[in-house]
Amino acid sequence: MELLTNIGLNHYLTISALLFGFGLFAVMTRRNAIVILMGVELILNAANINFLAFSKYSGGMEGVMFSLFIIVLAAAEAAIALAIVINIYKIFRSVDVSSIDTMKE
Amino acid sequence: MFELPSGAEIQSIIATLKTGVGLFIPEIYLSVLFMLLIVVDLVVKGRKNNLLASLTVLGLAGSFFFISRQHAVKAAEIFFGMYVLDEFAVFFKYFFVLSGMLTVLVSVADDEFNRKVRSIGEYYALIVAMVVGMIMMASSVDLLMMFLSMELVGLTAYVLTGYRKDDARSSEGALKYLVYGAVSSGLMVYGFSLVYGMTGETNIMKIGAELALHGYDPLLMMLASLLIIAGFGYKIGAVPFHFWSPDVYEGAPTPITAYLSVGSKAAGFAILMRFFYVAIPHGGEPFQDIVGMDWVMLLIALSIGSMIYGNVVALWQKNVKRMLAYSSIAHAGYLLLGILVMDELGTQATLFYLLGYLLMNIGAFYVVILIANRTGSENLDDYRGLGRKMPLAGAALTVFLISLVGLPPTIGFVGKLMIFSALLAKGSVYIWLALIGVLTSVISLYYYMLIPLNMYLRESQQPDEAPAQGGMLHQAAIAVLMLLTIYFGLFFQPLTDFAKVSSSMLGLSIY
Amino acid sequence: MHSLIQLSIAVLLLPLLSFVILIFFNKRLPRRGDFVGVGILGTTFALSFYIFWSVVVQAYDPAFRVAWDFTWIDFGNVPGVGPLEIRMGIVIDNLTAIMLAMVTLISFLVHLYSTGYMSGDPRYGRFFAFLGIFTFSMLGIVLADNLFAIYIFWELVGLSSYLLIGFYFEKDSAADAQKKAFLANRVGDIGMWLGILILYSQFHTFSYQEIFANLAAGKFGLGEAWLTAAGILLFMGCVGKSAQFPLHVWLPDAMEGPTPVSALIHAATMVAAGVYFVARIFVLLTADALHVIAFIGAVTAFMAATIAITQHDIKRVLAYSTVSQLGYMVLGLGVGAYSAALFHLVTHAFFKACLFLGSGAIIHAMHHEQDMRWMGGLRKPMPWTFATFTLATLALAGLPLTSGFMSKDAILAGAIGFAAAEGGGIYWIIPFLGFFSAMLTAFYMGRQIWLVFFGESRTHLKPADPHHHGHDAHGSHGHDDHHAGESHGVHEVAWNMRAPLVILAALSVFAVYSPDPLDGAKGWFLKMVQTPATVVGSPGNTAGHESSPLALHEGRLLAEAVPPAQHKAESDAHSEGVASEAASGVHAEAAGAAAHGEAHGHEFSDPRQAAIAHEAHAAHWPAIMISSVMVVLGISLAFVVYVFRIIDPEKTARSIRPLYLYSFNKWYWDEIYDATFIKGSVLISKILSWFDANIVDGIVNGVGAMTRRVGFATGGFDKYVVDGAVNFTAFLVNTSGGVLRKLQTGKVQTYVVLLLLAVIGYFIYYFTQLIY
Amino acid sequence: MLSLIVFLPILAGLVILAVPSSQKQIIRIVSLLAAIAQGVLAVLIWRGYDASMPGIIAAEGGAPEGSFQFIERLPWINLDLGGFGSLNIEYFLGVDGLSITMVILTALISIIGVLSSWPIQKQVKGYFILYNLLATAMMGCFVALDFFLFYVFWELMLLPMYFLIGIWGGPNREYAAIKFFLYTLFGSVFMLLVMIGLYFSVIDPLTGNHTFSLVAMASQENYIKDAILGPESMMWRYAAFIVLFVGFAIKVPMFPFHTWLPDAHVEAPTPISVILAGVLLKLGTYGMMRINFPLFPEVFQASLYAIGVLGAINIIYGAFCALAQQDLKKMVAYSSISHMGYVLLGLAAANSEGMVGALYQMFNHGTITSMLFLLVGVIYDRAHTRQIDKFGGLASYMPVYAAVVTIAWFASLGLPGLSGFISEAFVFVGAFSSETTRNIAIVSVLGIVFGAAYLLWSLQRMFLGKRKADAAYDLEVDADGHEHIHFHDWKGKLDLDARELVMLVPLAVIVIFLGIYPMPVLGMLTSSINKLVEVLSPVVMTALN
Repeated sequence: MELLTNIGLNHYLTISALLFGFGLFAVMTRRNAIVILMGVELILNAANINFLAFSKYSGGMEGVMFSLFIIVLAAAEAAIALAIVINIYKIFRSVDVSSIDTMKE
Repeated sequence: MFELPSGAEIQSIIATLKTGVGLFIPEIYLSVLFMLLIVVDLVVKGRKNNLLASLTVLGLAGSFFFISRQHAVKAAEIFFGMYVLDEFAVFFKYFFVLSGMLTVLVSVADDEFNRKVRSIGEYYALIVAMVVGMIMMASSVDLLMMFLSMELVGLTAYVLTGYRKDDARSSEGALKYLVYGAVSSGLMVYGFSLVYGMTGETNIMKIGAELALHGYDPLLMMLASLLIIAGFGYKIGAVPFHFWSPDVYEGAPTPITAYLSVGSKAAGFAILMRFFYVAIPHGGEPFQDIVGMDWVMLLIALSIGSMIYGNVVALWQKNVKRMLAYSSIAHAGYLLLGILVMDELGTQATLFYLLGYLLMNIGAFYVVILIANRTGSENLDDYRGLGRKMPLAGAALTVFLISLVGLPPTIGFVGKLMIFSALLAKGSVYIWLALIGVLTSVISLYYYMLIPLNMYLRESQQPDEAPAQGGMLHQAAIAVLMLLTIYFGLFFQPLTDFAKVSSSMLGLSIY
Repeated sequence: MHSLIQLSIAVLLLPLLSFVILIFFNKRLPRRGDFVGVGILGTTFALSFYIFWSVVVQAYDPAFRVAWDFTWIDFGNVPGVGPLEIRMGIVIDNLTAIMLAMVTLISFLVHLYSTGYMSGDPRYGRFFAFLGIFTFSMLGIVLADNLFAIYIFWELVGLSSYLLIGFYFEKDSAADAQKKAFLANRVGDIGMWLGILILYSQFHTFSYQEIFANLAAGKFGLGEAWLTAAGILLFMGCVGKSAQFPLHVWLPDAMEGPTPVSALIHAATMVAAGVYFVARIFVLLTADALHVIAFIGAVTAFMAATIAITQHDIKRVLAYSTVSQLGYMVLGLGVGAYSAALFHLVTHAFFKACLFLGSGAIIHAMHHEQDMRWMGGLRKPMPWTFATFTLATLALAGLPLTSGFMSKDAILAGAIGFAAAEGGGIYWIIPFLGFFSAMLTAFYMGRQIWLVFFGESRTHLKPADPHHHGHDAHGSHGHDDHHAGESHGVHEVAWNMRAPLVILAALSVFAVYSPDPLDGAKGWFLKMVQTPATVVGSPGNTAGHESSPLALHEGRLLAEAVPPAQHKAESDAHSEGVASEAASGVHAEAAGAAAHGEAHGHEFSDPRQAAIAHEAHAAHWPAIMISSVMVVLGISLAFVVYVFRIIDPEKTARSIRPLYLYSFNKWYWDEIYDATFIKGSVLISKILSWFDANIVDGIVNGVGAMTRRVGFATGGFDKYVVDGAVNFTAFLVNTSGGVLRKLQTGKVQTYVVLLLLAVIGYFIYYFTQLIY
Repeated sequence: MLSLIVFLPILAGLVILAVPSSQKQIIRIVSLLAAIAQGVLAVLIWRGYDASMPGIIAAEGGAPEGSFQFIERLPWINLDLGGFGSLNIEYFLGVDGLSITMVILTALISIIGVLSSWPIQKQVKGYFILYNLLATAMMGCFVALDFFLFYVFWELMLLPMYFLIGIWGGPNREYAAIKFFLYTLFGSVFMLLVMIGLYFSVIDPLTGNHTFSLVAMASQENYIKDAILGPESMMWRYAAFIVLFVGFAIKVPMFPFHTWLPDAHVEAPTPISVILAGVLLKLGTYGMMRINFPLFPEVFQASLYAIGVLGAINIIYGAFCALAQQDLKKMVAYSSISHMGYVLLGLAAANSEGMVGALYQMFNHGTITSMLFLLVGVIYDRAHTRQIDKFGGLASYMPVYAAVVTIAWFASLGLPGLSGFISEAFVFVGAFSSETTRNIAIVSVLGIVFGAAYLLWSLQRMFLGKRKADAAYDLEVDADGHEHIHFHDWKGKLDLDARELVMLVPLAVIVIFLGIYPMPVLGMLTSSINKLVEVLSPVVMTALN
């Protein structure tokens, strides 16, 4: 009960760890490039939660800054990623990453 | 919750920024150059390839002036401990600008690339942007700054890799690079967050002090280190974080391959060294305090893996670009040897090796491009009999490869010599690493020599036409690179002294 | 430098000069320059005879010795040894002088003879050149004053013998023979070389005098066994060069060479060099080593004699008789009859040379027919040859009034004395074999004389044999031209071939050597060449108590045996000898022994030597008796068989076929060696090179080197980056690469998974590390 | 002086670089002039050499002057290594008895090599540039007294050799070339580690700094006690010794590292075989005498027996393998292996006789084997085959050739009066005089017989007897019954022509002269060898520790 009522740092960390895991899972299992990119976003957001939590509990502002920048960068990354994915689709007529393996060994 | 800062505080903030900007001139200059290039690309119409290229080269060359000015400044933090200016950083500024210039030269040399690519404008701009990013990687001392600069480099790299939109391999490489890079940077930033959580600091010097002061939970620290290493390791392309590199190197336009294999790799090493030398406290001697050992062991594992894997797999490659990709993995291993001894000599050796690697690797790619211009292929079998048709290129490539193997009298030999000296200077502790090093370099001899073997010992199938070289410029360029490779192999004192001076970084907790 | 030394240097170098001139310019000189060779050798002989005269005749001193040497190699100040020099030099004593005269004389005569025998040969000039270098090397052996030098010239005579045996190298048989000769000699030389090494390793010098002095001073650090070994090993050199059992096989084949060569090298001089060498090192041979030598000699003498009786080829008979006679000499040295052996060396040289040259004349006359079965009745057409040949034969058989009689008798006497002194037992085998061989000698020589000279010519009986034993077309061009125009009947040879026969025959008469046909000891030779005292001693004088009864024993023997007349001469001869030895400072104790010189002959400090010497004197007359009987027996048997035909040789041969074949096939030595050593080493070499090409060189398919190369050329070399042990690692490296590269699937998700696996893996590893 | 003799060929190479590749004759002549100039310099050095100065280690007080001669010593690299003092690399040349012998040999063989390269038509320019590079590297190795410099020259040899075999070689040249390259590199990379280790263990008494100077390394008192290769750490000293030994043994080549040699020889063109056998193999044993043994004398003393055994194996094994060869050149290659075994045996003797024999054997093997390979080349040019049984009776048709072959063959089997004999003799004398190697010497003597066996056998099969049925040449009998032979598509002189004589006769003269009077060469090296023996002697070692 007490565990539920007053939320502590560990809760945040657990959440972020879960998010991190989901993100990795998505990246590893999904075939669709877009979904993979979403997985990456999850990973980044897991980091965000960490930063914010730590920042909250240690009182510094760096965490907040960090998470802001991460969000911005995630956006930029997504932009470039989508551009590339579109280009891929033009060429391969598919965004299934598992089928894109002309170069190997 | 946070009250506004008082006027005095704002004054002091502005003052700090002023001083900071004063020490930030090269980066600013390069950013201006970046924008200038875009503008020129917009305003100038028609075939402007050479214009842009020469503009870029000159612009980059111009930055040397500002960089050289910074020798005078004594090492200092700027921008509230976000950024630092020390010899180490200056060294890499030179390094990256140089690599950028060479990349531009190489790009000009690549006929196919220039033919296929329609809008060349952003290309050079992006190269400059990447230079800036790498410079910032080398000089940032704050986790946030590190992350930002790495992302800057990463994003530009993705774009450049996929620059040949029409080419499937290029795009595929870009995608793989992107996904892999995104994941690793995600891991890294997660690691960052853990470190931040442990210390409540983002400035690595403060982190170091904090860790040294209060200690930490080794397990958590190792987890963080691993995640961070994943980010750095993917930049330096060391086993097991290398998987992207062969595909990307093969897919990317050859100039970009050269650039990535030298530039971003070096940037990765710069940030790796700074982070672990500064952020993680330990007594100089290895195996004395637990922290040192943890990540030294980690680096040893990476290094051995890279040396063996890179060389062994390269034996099987028939595509020269891919072969060089694997060889660059192996060289990452050798460079790690220099880092893991964790002393001045090691750092000096690493920096010197990087310089040598810049010369010989870019040189090698340069010749590969010239040959590709002629044969239209990077396959080993198409190199047959080229030694006769392109004497200078053949000779130069042979020299670069010999240097990559590490045979005298080339700069590659001196690099290996210094790395191994650094290892053996520690006494018998690291001899076995040195043994692995020399053995793998013997293996490397075999696949490197496959190229001269095909060029000289075998006759080409197609009828022999007159020796037609590339343009005079490129002739001269590779000739200069070749001569430098040999000259610095014999009289390497200036470079080694430079490396020695540059091996001092701010807030160093070792040596 | 002593004038004789200067002369001897001239003697040594003149033949070399002849070689140099002829080898380079024989084509440009008239008559292919044979006159150069003959002239130079004539001069050489004149000089050597002067040396001989002034040493042996004028000085008349058993201890005569002049020496000279110079620094050849200077090692500087060698750590642990001090200043070290290798010196080369010349020593002249009676033996040297005699050998010089003998060698140069025979060489000169052979040169002269060859102007007739070899005339018209396409390589006429080269033949004389080779003779020149042979003479040079032989003289080198004679003059050398140290082991290193003698080894050098030893190999050089081997070379010249190689060149001359293979003079008609178009003949495969000749080519085989020359190779065989060289290799057989090499085997012997190995032993000789090891012997030299043993001595050098102790004394850091090669010089005879220094080695002997050190031995006498007891500086030899390795012990008795090594010393004996050294002796036997040095003797191996003689075994090879003098064709002693078991290395005798090369000499008969060496008859492939031109006959003058057989006369000069393979009868008179080179083969005798072995005996000469053993004589040189005689003083350091231990008793055991001498026993080995004696037995080897006896066996050789006997075996060769038994083989000689069944051979058909005239030269082979002589060859085996040479082997047999060399066996005698070695036997003589072995039993300690030093001077007798050397005496036999000289006498044998002359009459055997005479025999060979005679046979050469016959072969020449018979147009290169060498098989005695198709000869016969030659005494009428070739009176000179007949006369000289017979005389030499008698000398060889050892009939009284010949030189051979005296020398052989001396040896046999020594053998008896030896057997007696050694206390009989198996040692009696040696004199027995000696006498028996003497009989066989007489028999086969009688057989030869008869088959060649008596009866009717059997030329017509010869079956038309396409590949008969003789020159091949190439070699015999010249001779056919030479005979062109003459009747193909047999005819006496020209003067330049006849004169040598006569001279040599003359030198086979007893008078040359000794006034008393029955006792060589009265002659100058045995006075001038006397058994030197050993420097290694024997159990006799190491254990003092034995010597007294032995001395008693000697005394008794002397009292009855040695005729008083002899005492005088020998005792003063001896005192000089001892004085000289004292002077040369070799062994002081010998001088000491001499000081209380007893009444009788040549005294030795070493009781064993002394005993043998006395026994030998005692055995002088018995030896004469027995040997004469044996000889007569032998000759008469020959007559019984071949003249009166009381016994039909063919029938006897058939009745004792195994024995006959055994002898006819030379005891099957060639076959045995071929089956063991030659086949063996070839097999080993095949195996090893297979090993090298396949195991060491790492290609494990049983193909030879050539196919391997082809295999690579076609198969491309990538598969075989490096080989041998390296091949395996290369294989490992390659395959591991082949496996590892599979990780690079091209699917980016795999990469991510691998990345995470690596991270997690290391983390777990670290975790476990942390826990433990 | 020494710099000149070392870098003359490279200068010639640069000149050639300027010559248009069509001017083949000019290129050849330039190289020849360079080689001859080198020879002249070598003779000058020889004349000016003072045989009384020992070399090997520094004179009293640690200065190389007074012990070495023609010294040229310039600071080259001087790095500040912070905690580890400073990295001093010097340009340090000098000669002593060991070097000068090899310098003269190298100069001689270089000239011969250029002459025998005359007929080469393919890519003459490239060929001679590489050739001159090789010449410089070889010469440099012999005069370098700084380990770093030595190593640079040492590795510098590999590449030209690789191309010279690989481009101008026989049908299977690729394999042979890469094999040579990998083998030798494998040997030398470890040398690099040892070199670094030595650097950190040795102090130059004069400067007090770490140094690469071989002279300083050669005297044990300059070693830091607790350094990695200091007298304290025996294990690493043994390891270093073995590593160096293997590195050099591969060059020698020593069983079981010899397999690259037959292939390399069989594939290489004649001049390269001459260089390879004449000079390169010597580098292995020279390296042992200059570096491997003096730097680790106590390990050397401990491993005498092993070295001796290896030498014996080389002798016998090489001889047997040669006996079985059908390819003449391969037989000669194996004979080289056998003869280099004598050198090893002599070194194992560790006394003056043995070592003098070994060094002299190196010189003689250089001259004699060069003759052998030249002669093989002569017949190969004419017949385009080297199969021994494709000939027969050549002595009748090519008398001069047969005569020279006889000299060379007999020199090779160690006939007295020819130089090979003296060296082999003293190798045996030394080996037998040393207690350790006595029994090995006794076994090795067999080599004399088998050496004679394969040489005489090949001589007989090729030159004696009559033309074989399947011989590589045609026999024709002219009107007056004289027989002549002619080789298919061979236009030149049947017997040796002028160029071949110019190459062979001087060698033959040298072989004969040095066989009769060896002092001209021995005189130079005895004092150095005595010094070396002294340095290596256990007495000195015990005195140190």
